[in-house]
Amino acid sequence: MLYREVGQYKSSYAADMAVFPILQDRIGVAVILLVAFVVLPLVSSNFLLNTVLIPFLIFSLAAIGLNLLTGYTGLLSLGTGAFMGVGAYACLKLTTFFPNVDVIVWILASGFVSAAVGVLFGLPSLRIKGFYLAVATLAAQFFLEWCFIRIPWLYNYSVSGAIEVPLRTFMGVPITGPNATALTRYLIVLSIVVALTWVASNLVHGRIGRMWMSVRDMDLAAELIGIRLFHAKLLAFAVSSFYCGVAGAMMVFLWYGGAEADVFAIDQSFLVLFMVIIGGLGTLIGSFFGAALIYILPIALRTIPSAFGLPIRPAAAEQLTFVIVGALIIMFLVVEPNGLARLWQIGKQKLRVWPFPY
Amino acid sequence: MQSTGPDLDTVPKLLMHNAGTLGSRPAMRHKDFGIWQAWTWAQMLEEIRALSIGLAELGVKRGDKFAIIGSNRPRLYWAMCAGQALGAVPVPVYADAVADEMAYVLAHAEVTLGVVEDQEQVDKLIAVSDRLPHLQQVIYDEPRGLKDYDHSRLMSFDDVQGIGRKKLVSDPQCLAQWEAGVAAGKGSDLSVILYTSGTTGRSKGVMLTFENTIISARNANAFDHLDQNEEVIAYLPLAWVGDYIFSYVQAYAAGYCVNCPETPDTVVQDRREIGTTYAFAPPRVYENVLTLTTVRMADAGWLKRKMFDFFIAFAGRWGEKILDGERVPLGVRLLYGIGNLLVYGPLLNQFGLSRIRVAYTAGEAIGPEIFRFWRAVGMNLKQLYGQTEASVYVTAQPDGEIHADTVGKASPDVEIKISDSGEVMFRSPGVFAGYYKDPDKSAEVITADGWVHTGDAGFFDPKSGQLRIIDRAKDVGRLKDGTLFAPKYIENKLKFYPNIREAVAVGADRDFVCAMINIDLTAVGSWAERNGVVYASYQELAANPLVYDMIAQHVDEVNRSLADEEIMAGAQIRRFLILHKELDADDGELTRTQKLRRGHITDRYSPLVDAFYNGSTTAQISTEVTFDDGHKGVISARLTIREMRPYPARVAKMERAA
Amino acid sequence: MHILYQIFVDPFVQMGTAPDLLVQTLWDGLVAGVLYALIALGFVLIFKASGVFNFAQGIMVVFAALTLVGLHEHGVPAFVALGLTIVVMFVLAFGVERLMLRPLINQSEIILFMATFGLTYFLIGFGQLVFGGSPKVMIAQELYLPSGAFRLKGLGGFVSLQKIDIAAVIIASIMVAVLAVFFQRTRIGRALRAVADSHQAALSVGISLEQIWVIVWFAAGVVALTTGIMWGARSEVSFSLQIIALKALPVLILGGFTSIPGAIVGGLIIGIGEKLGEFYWGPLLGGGIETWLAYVIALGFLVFRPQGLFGEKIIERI
Amino acid sequence: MRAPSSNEAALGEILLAVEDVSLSFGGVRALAGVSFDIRKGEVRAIIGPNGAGKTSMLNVVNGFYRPQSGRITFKGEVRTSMRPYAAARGGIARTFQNLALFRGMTTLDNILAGRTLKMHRGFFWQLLRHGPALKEEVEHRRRVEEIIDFLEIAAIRKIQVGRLPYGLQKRVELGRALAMEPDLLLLDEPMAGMNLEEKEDMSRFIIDVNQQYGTTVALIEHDMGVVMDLSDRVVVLDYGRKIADGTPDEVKRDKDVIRAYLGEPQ
Repeated sequence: MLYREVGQYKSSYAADMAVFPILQDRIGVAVILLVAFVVLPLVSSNFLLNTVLIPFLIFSLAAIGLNLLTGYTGLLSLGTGAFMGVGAYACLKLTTFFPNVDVIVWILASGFVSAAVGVLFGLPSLRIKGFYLAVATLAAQFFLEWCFIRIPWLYNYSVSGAIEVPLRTFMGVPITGPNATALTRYLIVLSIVVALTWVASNLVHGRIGRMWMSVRDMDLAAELIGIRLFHAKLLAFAVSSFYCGVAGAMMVFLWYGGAEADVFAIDQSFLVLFMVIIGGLGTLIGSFFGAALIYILPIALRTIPSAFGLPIRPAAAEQLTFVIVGALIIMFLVVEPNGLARLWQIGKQKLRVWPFPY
Repeated sequence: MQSTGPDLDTVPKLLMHNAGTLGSRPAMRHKDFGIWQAWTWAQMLEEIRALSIGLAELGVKRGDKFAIIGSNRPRLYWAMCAGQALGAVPVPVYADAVADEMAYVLAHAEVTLGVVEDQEQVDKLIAVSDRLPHLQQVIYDEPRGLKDYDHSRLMSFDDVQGIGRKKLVSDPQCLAQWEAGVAAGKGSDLSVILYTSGTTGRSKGVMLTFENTIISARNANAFDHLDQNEEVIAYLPLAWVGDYIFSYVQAYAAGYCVNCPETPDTVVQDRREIGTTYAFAPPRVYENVLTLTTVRMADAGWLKRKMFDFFIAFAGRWGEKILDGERVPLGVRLLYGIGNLLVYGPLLNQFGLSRIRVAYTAGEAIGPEIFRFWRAVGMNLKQLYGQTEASVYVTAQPDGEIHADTVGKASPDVEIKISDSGEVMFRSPGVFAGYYKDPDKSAEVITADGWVHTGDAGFFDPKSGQLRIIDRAKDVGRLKDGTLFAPKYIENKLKFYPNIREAVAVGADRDFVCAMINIDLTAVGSWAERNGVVYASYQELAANPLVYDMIAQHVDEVNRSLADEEIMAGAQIRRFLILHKELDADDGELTRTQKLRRGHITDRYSPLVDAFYNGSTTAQISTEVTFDDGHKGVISARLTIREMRPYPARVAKMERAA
Repeated sequence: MHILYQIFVDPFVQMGTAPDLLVQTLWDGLVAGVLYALIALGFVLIFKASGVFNFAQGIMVVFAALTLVGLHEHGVPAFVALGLTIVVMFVLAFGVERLMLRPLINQSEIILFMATFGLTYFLIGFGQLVFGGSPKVMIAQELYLPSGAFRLKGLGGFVSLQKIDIAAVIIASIMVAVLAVFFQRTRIGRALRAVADSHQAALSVGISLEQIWVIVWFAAGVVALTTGIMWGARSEVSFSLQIIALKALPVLILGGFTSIPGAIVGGLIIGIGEKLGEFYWGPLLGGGIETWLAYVIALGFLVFRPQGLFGEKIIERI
Repeated sequence: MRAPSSNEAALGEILLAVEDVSLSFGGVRALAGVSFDIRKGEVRAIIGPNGAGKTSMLNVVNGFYRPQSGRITFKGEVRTSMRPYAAARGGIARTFQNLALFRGMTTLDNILAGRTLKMHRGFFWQLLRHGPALKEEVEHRRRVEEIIDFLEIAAIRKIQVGRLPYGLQKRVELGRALAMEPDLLLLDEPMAGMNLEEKEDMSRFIIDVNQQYGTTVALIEHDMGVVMDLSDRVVVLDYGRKIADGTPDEVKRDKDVIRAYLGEPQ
């Protein structure tokens, strides 16, 4: 209905292969970016930024990371939380060693550490796949979690055993630590997420994305067109872990401001996996949808009853959240196993062919 | 902006002019290899020049005839102009014609050269080469599959252009010589021979001069204010005069861009991508699109269907008034705006019609429902009446004076009169130069003082002052009791139902009128799906009693409307049957422009006609058919004849018919 | 050199010098392994019959135990509560089949896997909502389960065997035996095996797939209840158990996803392996390696024998 | 129609030689001492009854199976066992009996994936998808469009292949193999499950590929009519053994072949 595609013809392959070939989509993306960068900073309260927007963006990035591995390459991983943790601890160590280098650099650099660890634990993917590989990633999860607790060097021997985020400034403005404002942190997180999403989109729309999807859809055929499965899989592990690592570093440095090892426990892995599946495997936009639903839904469930003046015990609210989220996951899978992104696509397709049904 | 001037009296001259004035604007686009390849006027001149000089090197000279065979692709259009620049005359041929049909035209036109699309056409020419003594050279666009062919008389388009380009480099005089050749062309020169696939007998070669076509084209451009900003899509057969004028001469005269679709199957998608502003189509196209709309909407959800029906009905009431700029209440305008957002706009957009400024229907009568539908949703659809012999334009409807049942007023510079026998006659600058190698026939059609017999019976509508066409003059007959019998008039009424694709009415010199009907497989197939009717073939569906019931209802409604008209009331349909196969041009039942070849059909189906009038309730028929790949077979069937009850003639409410 | 000594020599010296500790560790490992095996067993049942990688098996253990204790807390007599819990597990199996498996039929395995995640969440929330979130004590005595310990002297010290552990091993053995008989001898059991081989084959012998799903999920539920009672009696009934339930995964890797003997042997290897590892090598790494050792053992296996101990060699055909 | 080419092909040099190859799975013997060669520019058919080892033979040739004994020489190099990707790098492309498309990807992406080996822009440029990486994508897209045009699948270029009818999927798979610009094209029952019209189209494509690009083709086919029409030479396998090798006419008259196909008269 809103799509008016008459006259949108492509006279070059570059235009035809663009990520958003339809004008209306490009306008939509521009509007979203405008809202995210200009409107939301103007109207959002600290509460909204801290409890909704910042975590939503961070989880979206983690979900993109896992989606590159699970959705695009078809390798199931249950170690997301640990890879996020690697990013967080790596960032702490890096900024401790080089306090004068901007922390944003270290947030991004910590992704590389995570990528290296990811490759290490991706090695078994040479021989195993499917659920077997999932169990291998569990090994990574539990081993790394153990490292976070048992190796005091990682958390700078702090008494609490937790990461304590130091104050770091960028051109005089505090960006991490207790003095950093929510708005500053939001804008940094947003910029990083937007940039990395763009990069991920570039990757999946090009040769590498096709390579991954080939491995996912039919690994034997992929090998027979000359793709080295091992390389493709390890690359997916590396890139995926990079994203998760950056997300983890942002989580501690730009959101929590400090964290213990249990933040990166297996629950976090599952949470991100939910986001990816509910959002839609193999779609970037689905990662955002999934993060929104899985992260924001519980918040809404907690706040809505009190907003209507219904007294509800915090514990009961939490338990109810579990029930509802669990039921919703099953319901979503029943209604649309391909996730919210698929629903979105169907809706978009409906709008494109409107008024016709197909 | 029009490219006018007395010195611009040939198409090649227009090309050179446009290359100079519109150099960087797009002249043609072609969706090929997945994207729209474009040529500016300057680039197109270069391409055409190279080809033209290459052709000259191959021996093409002034007065030669050369064939153009294939679908709408830039290179075939270029070949026309390249030949014309040398003074040679293009003879476009229907690409889907079988080799045998093609052989007649090519032999008659004495073509010395063929420019063809691909292997398929090359094969056809090779198959009949012994009947084409003049043919010396064949040039093909698409090299695929032709690698191992004997290339002694075969050459690729690229190679010919290569020869031309080499010559341009090696011979400094060449360019000037070529340009001098173009300048030597005159408006009165023969520019093209278009073979009309007549509904009777062999086709005739209509000779048109540059003047004929260019003046007609300029008048048409001025009439609808067309300029270099138009986008059109070329999808009609190259051999049809409509395409020649509309996608070629008018484009050169106005300087607008012609777009060639990727394949014939992707025209709708391609039109949508380009967003054409000016369109020209036979009623069948508008009808098919409407049928598609109806069929697809039938599958929509309940709410959406209701909404669609509501807004379409609303548009039926007000849309045309709004389009014609009449005053309507504000509420209506508002609701129409909402309708435009929800239904009309998206609908036109789906079919790539939202940027249309002017769309014409021509060639045949269009169903008033169909015509009004498109106007109601906001597309400026108009009617025109034209002929190959007139370089298309005889009459056209000016903006704001649109009627479903007339074909408009005389086009600029055209005079029209109705002969005593009721035949429409015209005189104009577009009047053709005669039939090729057939002066007798030419003299028969063109009177000494320049009037042309159209062969159509018609009259001027007293209310609107516009021309109305009833039927082919020679087809209008009478029943035994003297009642007027205009078969096409009746057939058109039937064909306006989406379920009926084609109809043949018989009744001249008989006691009553009968009809043979072809169902529309898309519409009836979709109906069958919704109603759980199972069928394996067209034949089976056509014989289904439920389908018969449905068609009988349509026939009944047609009868009722005929009863309303004084002179037609006696010509109601008494008996009908549904044919077991689709009428097909490959079997000679239709012309290549999909018109009925009435005589041929009544011969072929004479057992059915006999059964109509000897009271049988069923009839056996065997017919030879030609399959897509050219081989022939026989299909036979026993068809049911359905009896209809006529309505008594009513006192005529003649407000429209008179 | 010292580190090599610590890794390769010292642990074995310790084993030799204090055999009582070695036996004690082996016994602890055996009991843990039996319980891992029981969880894995429930898992294998479901995977064999419905191809679902049931992530919720661990939580079903907790849920069953919680229901049992919860009902008893509300005044229901112990054995009535036990009966009711079995009914609850049946209702759960029925609900899962109706609301989850049936609508998701023909979906890819990862989708079904995710659905069991959803089930996990649901059961966690639901269990806590109904019975409260605080850890509970298993009603071991009411169910006439033994408590206390045998102290076996000898081996230069003594070995302590908890009676409940002995009971667990016995009950687990009975459970496995019953299941084996059930699979081998009964009509339903044969049907289940038919399903495991081919859904088509099962349909052709006239067994409803839906019924079979209910039965296997119910059977897995009963196994979970048994596991829950045993484990609960050893420690406490709380949702922290779910982490332990994840240990079933490496067990499955070792034993193969479809093999019941594999589940048992795998459970024992993992149980004993991680206890030995923790006790003798753990201190070298600062302790707590129990959390990940099982996975690393499984991973080591995977790389050398991807199809598991009892799985068939996979020949890929194209 | 294409009578003249078979003599020329017989003169072509040997592209691939299979010598005494044996392969078994557990106790099941799939191939027993099979030897034959494929010459440059020819269309070579491998035929035989079900279970004759035809597909196994192709799997050995492109490195998917490792033969227990025997020798394979490709382009003059001995390769007893090579990984499938190495075979692909060497210029062997392949289609499958039961389709092995990337179902979640569009026709275009499937065929573009076939170009992976020809694309060299590194990871960094891929991150940006601008500049050289985009230029490379565009170049290969152009090449892919030629294949799309060649196979007449323009109308489905942006449709997910999983949703296409079987006959078209077969065509896309051929397109993906062609995108690799192989020296040797292995086709495993390219016409299985097709109707007459689709078979005719596919035959035309195979002939065109062979003639226009000079690609050497080795195909497994059941339809004897197709085999006789298309191929220059035929090798016949039965129970993992070669029982005949020669021109279609020679093979057609061979007694062992007739026996294998019609069963042994008792």
